[in-house]
Amino acid sequence: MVSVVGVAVPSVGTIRILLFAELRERAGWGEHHWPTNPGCAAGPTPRELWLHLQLSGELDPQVRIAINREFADADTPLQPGDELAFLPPISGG
Amino acid sequence: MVSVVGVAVPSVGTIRILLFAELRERAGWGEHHWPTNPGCAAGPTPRELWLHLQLSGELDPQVRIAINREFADADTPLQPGDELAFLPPISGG
Amino acid sequence: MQLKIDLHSTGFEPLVVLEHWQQEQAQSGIAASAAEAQFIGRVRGITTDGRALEALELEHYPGMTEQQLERLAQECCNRHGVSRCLVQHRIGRVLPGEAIVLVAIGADRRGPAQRCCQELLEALKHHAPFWKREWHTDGSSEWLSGNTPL
Amino acid sequence: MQLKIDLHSTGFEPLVVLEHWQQEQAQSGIAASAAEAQFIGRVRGITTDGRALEALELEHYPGMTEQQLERLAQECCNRHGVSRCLVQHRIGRVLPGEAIVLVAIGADRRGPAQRCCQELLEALKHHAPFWKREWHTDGSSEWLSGNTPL
Repeated sequence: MVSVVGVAVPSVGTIRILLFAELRERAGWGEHHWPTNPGCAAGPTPRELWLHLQLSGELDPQVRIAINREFADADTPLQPGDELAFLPPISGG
Repeated sequence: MVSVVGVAVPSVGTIRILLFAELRERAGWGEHHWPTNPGCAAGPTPRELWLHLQLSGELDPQVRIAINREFADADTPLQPGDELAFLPPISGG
Repeated sequence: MQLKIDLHSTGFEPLVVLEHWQQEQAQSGIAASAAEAQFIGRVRGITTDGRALEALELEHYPGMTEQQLERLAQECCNRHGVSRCLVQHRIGRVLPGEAIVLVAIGADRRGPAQRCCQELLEALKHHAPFWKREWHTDGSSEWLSGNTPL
Repeated sequence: MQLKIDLHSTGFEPLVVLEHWQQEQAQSGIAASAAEAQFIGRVRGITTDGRALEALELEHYPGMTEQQLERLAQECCNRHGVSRCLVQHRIGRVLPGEAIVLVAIGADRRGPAQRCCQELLEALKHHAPFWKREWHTDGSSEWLSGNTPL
């Protein structure tokens, strides 16, 4: 697990993980690169990564998932090079 | 029945009658003063005046009535000094 | 409740009127509304039967129209608990593209502002005495017997 | 469909933006819409728990926020068959009274314009990644966990 500060360096061998707003402040980081296992057919899911990253117990159903900047299901297997974001409840407008 | 052109001269002894838009153009006049009968307790109703003025058969239910610039029922007895208006279907905004 | 209603016998620019209205309020020390819903209606370039429109004529009932607009606005604003209301309406001859009506509602919440703006527009379209006449390019004209569909 | 979406990292004046938008269209020979519905949202002077607000901070997800706004706008405008759509949204530190959001919809009929304006506002409030943090006068702050009630 590599913590990257500042501009992200896309890497085909890793999954870029982003946290926003309250989630970022609680975790103390905004971006991580998670190394993927080249031998593994199916990558980890956002729900699994949430636990691996010890972000706070089970994945809160209020937290939405974006994969490559599209809303996605928390159980979608991730691919190397994917950008995963955990989004706390939205409050725009 | 006195036809008045231009600025209206309010008169306590008469009912001022106004027509608008299509009704005015069909009738060929926009304003009349209808003399009231001092001996009569109850004045004429808008529905009765519509017939007296030969405005076109029975009072069309699409025509709305205003008495003293308030919407009113076609069967309200009018008083001397009242301003009565026959309003064709409204199309504002 | 801040209420401003005007009939314009010549063209008005909705955004300019809105800006003056907001400036007046700012100068009176009234904070801008958290939610403002606005509607601008303009004259279409074609008549209801699809021909080119030369102009629209808007007749009203002097005295009653103003009184009705004020009553409809008061009722609607009270019902929705909004704080500010601006209604501007053209009368006379209006050209294609020109504004006929502007309704702006300021409130503390978006729901009341939007609902009030919508309902007041319908109310004045149906209950404020205005009549539209379409003038065609050949000099003929026709009174409209109602509003365009919602 | 004419669509214009911008994120502003500094203050914007909704009426000025609207005027420029309309001028751009006029210069492109596009006739003004017969019906235009607009909504302006501004920062309240008090926090959700009733204290004085120093500022509101608006965080977003660069790339996804713009993409989502465009998708939500396209979907909503297609569904209602409207012809023009303007969405302006603040990011960064926003002061009480400043505009956060402007949605303007131009259409041929008032119904679609109003409904589209209302629905797009709700859509972006719930599905475009923005997060608000309230800053209090004592320097403390709090992330909001949702929107103000409708």
